[in-house]
Amino acid sequence: MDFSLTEEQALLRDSARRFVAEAAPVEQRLAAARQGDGFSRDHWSAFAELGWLGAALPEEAGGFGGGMLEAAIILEELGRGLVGAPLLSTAVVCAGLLARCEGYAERLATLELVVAGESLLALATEEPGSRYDLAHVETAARETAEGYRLSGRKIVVLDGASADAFMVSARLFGEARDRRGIGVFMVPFGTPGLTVRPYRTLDGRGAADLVLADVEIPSGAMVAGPDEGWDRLAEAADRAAMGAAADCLGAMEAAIEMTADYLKTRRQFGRPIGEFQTLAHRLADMFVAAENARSMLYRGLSFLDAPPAERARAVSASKVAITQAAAFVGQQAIQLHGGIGMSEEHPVGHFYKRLQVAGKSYGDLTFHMARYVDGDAAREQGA
Amino acid sequence: MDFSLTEEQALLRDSARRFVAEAAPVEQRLAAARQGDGFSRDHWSAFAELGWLGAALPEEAGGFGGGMLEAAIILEELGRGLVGAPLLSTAVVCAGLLARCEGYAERLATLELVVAGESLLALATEEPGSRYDLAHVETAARETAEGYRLSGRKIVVLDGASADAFMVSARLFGEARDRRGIGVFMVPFGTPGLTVRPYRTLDGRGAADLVLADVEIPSGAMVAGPDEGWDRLAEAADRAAMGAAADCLGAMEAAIEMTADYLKTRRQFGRPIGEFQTLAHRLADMFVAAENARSMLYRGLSFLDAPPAERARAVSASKVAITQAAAFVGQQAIQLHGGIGMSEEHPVGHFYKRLQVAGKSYGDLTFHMARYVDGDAAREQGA
Amino acid sequence: MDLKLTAEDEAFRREVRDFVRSAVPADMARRTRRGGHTPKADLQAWNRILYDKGWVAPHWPREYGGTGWSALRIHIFEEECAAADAPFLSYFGLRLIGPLLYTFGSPRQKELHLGPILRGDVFWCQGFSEPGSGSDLASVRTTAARDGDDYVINGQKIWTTEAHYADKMFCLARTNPDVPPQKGGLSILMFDMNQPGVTVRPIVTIDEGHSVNEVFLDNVRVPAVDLLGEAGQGWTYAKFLLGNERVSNAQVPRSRRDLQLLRARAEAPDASGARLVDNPDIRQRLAQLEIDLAALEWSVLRVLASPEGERTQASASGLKITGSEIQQRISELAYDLLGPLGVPFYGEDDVAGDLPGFASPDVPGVAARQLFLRAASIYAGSNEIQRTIIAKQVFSL
Amino acid sequence: MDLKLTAEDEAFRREVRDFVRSAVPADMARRTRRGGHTPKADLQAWNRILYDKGWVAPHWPREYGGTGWSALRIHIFEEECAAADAPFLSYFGLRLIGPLLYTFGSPRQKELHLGPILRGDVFWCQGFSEPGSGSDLASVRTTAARDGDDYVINGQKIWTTEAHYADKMFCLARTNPDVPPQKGGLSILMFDMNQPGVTVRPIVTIDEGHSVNEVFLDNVRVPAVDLLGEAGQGWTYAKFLLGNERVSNAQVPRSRRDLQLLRARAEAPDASGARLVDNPDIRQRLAQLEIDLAALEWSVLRVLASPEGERTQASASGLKITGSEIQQRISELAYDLLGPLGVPFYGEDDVAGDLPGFASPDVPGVAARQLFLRAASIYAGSNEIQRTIIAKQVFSL
Repeated sequence: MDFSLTEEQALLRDSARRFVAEAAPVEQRLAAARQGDGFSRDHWSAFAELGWLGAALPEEAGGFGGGMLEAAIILEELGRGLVGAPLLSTAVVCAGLLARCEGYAERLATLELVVAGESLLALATEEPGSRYDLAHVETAARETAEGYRLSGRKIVVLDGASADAFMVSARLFGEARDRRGIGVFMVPFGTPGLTVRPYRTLDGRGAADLVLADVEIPSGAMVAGPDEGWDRLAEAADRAAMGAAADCLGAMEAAIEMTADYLKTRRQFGRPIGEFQTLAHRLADMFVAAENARSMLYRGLSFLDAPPAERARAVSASKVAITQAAAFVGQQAIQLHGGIGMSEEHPVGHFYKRLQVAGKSYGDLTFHMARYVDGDAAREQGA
Repeated sequence: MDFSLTEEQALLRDSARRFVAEAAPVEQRLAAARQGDGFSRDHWSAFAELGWLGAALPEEAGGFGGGMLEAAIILEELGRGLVGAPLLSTAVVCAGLLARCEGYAERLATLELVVAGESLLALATEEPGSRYDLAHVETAARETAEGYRLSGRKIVVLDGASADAFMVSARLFGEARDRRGIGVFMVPFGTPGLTVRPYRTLDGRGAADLVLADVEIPSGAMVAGPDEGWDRLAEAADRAAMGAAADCLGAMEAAIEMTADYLKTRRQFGRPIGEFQTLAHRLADMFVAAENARSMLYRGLSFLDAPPAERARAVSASKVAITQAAAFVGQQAIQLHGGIGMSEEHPVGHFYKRLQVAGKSYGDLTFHMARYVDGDAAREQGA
Repeated sequence: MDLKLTAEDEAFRREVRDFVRSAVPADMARRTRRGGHTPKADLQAWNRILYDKGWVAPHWPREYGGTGWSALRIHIFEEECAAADAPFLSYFGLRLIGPLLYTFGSPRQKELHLGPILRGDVFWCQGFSEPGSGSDLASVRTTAARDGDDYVINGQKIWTTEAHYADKMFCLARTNPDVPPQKGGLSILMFDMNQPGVTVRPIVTIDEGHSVNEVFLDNVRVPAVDLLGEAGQGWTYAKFLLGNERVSNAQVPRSRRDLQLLRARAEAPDASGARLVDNPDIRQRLAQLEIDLAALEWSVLRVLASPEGERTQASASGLKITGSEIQQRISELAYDLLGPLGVPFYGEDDVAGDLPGFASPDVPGVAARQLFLRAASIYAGSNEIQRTIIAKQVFSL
Repeated sequence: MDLKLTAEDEAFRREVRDFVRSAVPADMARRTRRGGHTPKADLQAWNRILYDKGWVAPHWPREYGGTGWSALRIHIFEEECAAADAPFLSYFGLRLIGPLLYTFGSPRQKELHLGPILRGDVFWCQGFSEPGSGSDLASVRTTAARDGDDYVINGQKIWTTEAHYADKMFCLARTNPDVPPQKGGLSILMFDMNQPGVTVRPIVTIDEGHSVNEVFLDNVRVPAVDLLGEAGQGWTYAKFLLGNERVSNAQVPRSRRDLQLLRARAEAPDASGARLVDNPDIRQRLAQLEIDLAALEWSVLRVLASPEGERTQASASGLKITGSEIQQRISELAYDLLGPLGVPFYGEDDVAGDLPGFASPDVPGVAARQLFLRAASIYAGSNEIQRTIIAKQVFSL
């Protein structure tokens, strides 16, 4: 075990931190987030040039040989700077899923476009009422002479507002919550029958709902078949959860630093408010919460290649711990700022909203706590 | 609604407070608690003279016309002074149960002895594994020619170490958790076949386990029959729970006062530790917790005559809230005392233990939370 | 001690319920249920309905238009209004300046202002907080300099709720810069918002809503007769208000209604028949909130039942702490129950048409409300300040 | 970064497990499982077993008897010892004075003391806390006055763990009353407990157990050569110890074992087949504790993996806060699980014969342990002090 970054990792982190710091002050990024895609296309090109879009992919899949650790390093810095780019969706979750689907003929070609920054992908698994259960798929995929016909609805497709193509889970056979029978299909934006309803998220990024009304796609568009679909999705969602956790860590630490600075400069009752012991101790508790959250980030990452049941349990434990820490840190960051923390013009509230959205991405607290506890039950029964 | 004490109630409270303050300093009472019965027989005689043992009984039952409010007033003061006398068991729980069992021929005679301080009674309902469920009765009562034969085990009979007689729940028919079929029987200490195994409680009072091995009692010893037994026990246990809650309130407030005094006198880093804002704010939180607990004491008391399902729900809500407040207040009282709070010689830990035992008397947090939540479920189903 | 409602109180509850349920227009109730900041038109309309009934200011003394109800009945009344999804009346006239006026105002001031407040014809805002002053009123820097028969006010106020549609402000200002605020340096002045020198700049809060403002006061001229009560008593009046505010900040009727709605949402089966309340964690959190709210409610009743003179600032502070925390916890649970539907941003106008996530119409407002309620532990004296008050008042620490 | 255990680490774990499981005598394991204060005989016996194996002080440098294991392996070793219900070795020799001696002691002092500590022949106690000093070491009042070749110590120590069976004390005392403690006024002296002038008075703690004491020092004469390291360095040495102490105060291996036992108890069906873990509240609390303990464990691993020089006092303080709170929460849940069996007092000797409440043999010790663990957030610098350290070190507040 070694928690220190390799030289390459340290370089990656430093360049990410520098880029984010230089790209724009937080206030400007926030204003940008309210318009259009919710992120900067210029940043995206820069990410491609910096090699970040292939940082988490193995070399044989056109990447630079890194993995989730490298992804986490970048995502943490994006969280720290409130950068809204869809790196997690495209370059980590979708690309990672694709990289593992060796039966998909377009695999390398698609990944090449992703790594080059020329294609944005989004994962569409959530449905009305599914509440993060990847097996809860009512969207239907029917075989046709030329391929498949998809019908159904997907909701809260993260970064879906700007996606060039969607990776859609759809059921080939079985009942609504069966794990078997789920395929993953590549559906390009603009495919007839696909309606994309974009909207923005609480933290100013772009998401979308999809309506699939008899969407015809060729047979080659099946990325994963019904025997492996759920497994691939579950892997991808667990990686995604840890990616969102890394984002949280960056945002949490930035909110803590910002709060510490405020406590030193803001004066009330004739002295810097940081001299009030209650506030100083609160900040100490925030620090401890973030430190323990960071430990759970590393722990979760270390289990990503473990057998599925172990992986799921460990990722859920991480997501629970980090979401709880994020709620505490975010709320107290606002509290310690007092009135000014309530202003939309001040960044601290945006960190809180970022943490809230990350907390509800790829499984919320309730989902992960239940999955952890169920894992328990399974363990007891020797399953 | 009126939260102010009547003139009689105020007198009762003042006399109780004075008696407790004068009876002995806390330290001396604690030493007494470790020996013998866990309480002072002299105190008990004084209680009888002061009229406390009939304070909660209607006049027709030989009491002084008060009710649970009067009982709560006294119990609160006993908690405040860590007095270990079995007033709740004898004069409130058992006497109150007896007063409602009009079919019991010895009713008035027994109550007369109780009010005079000449008989100590204890309620024996808990069994191994019953976990406060009054219907979980495996102790058997078989009809005989002369009366009943009781066999079984009772545990954690509060104040059972000094009881002159036990009011024992036993099953006449039905399965282990049926509400019907449970009778309540008066079993005097010394009845052949009854083994009393006394021990002391965590907070220095006397409890006992009972072994009933073919205990023969006359037919007149049945206090409540199988159709009403559970109802009477449930009422009694709810009154008992509110009595324990009143005891908690007194102990909590005393612990808070003691802590406040300590914060003002104890110096560290060159000043009274009460000047450290974290500690002062903690004390404020303890005050708020105790105030809300007091509100729940009154609320619970106000529901004691409500229909059984409403009563149960409200009493459980009170017990949950007060037990939670007591844990917080007790733990923080020790914490704010620092090292000295860990010493058995210092009273503050004894308040904590008193609160813990009260919390586990007549239903603990888990039991009452579950009962509250189940009440919910029943309500939903329109039951 | 008598811990029960009398039969008369129960009859009173039924009377109020019957009136209120039929009096709240359905669309107004729907808007209230959704949360968010109440539109002025709703505030005015509901104010008028209650005024016509004679119930708009039950807590005022009868001679000034109050109802003469007991504190308990006022509480019952408020609970029934909340249960019927009536809007929460504008606070600053009825709750703050009104009581200040009838307690400390001159006969002319009462004559002039109380009627319009009761009728809902004039809306007020409160000019207390300033940039840099926050919970510390002693640091108010706005000045009111005497100039002949007038005062001339200069300064800046912040977090001024409803300033963008208020007709008048009551404003804390230093009328004597040579004397410390606590010792006679502060006064309260009342003036029209619609006059030269008053500039209102909206502050958008983290819920992206607009309810608070900055107000710039630039040589605002106020006749000396509009100085409330006596000059130099600003500190005393401010403390009087803060005490009032904290009791009503417990917000029990509203929290009770929010929790009822939340339970209903948790108990409603979705398309597949699943109910959120079947998740033991959610069930337990609901139960705990109900229990804690019951405690708060009885704490409020206890404070209200005690003679005014005996109510301590400390008990008001306790209610404020507990009340704000419960409001926050209810709103957090509501947000948690949204699951993935907590991700979309729902604007104020999103109820028309299909909602993001194909959400039901009760979803918008949930995320915004939990964000806005972060302020509940900050405003009216942060919860940290309340703890300091308690430690000082109760324990002399 | 490499977040996995290597195959060699896994093999090491198996080797340790095999040895430890067979080496702990069954009755000793049973006593450890029950909680309570470990008898001296068990401490000595287990110390000797590990000494003979060469594993008694893995964290010491190899030249002084350590094993040369990585921090991770030491952690694995401790986890396996705890899992096998081995007693927790006496702390004061192996963890405190030992490292202080090999880091700062004179050659003679190392020669004299390290061997007996390793072998468990000599037990130590720590004379730091004083009545009135608590978390504030700067207020130590015990004096050590130079008198020829000796120091003469006068004063009083309190909360001295194991003083009643320790052979020696290392004692913080003011060797120069004219200089503030932080600036050279304090030193550490080592002396025999069994000598004139040393009086030990037991302090019974709220669990009714005896593990701490008052120690009265009345003209205790100590040769100057037994002053540890350099005179005037007491403050530095104390800080060194407190840092060490806080990391091990996280107590992860022990908490992990306690939680395992607790889960086993919750999962065991009672006579009627009911299991506590079927109560959703209990199930959730267990899950939350496991998650929080996992976080703590990895936080410890992170601190241990960082180079010694880079470990901050703040991270040690964070581990102490989290570790003590988790210990307390585990013990509280254990106590809650007792239900009504939390009412009886179970003495240390109650395991023989039928227990009150007809309890199972694992019940005694539960109530006492949760009581004793109230001290965990007080000793070694209260958790409030730790927060002050963090605020100061990390944020310069």
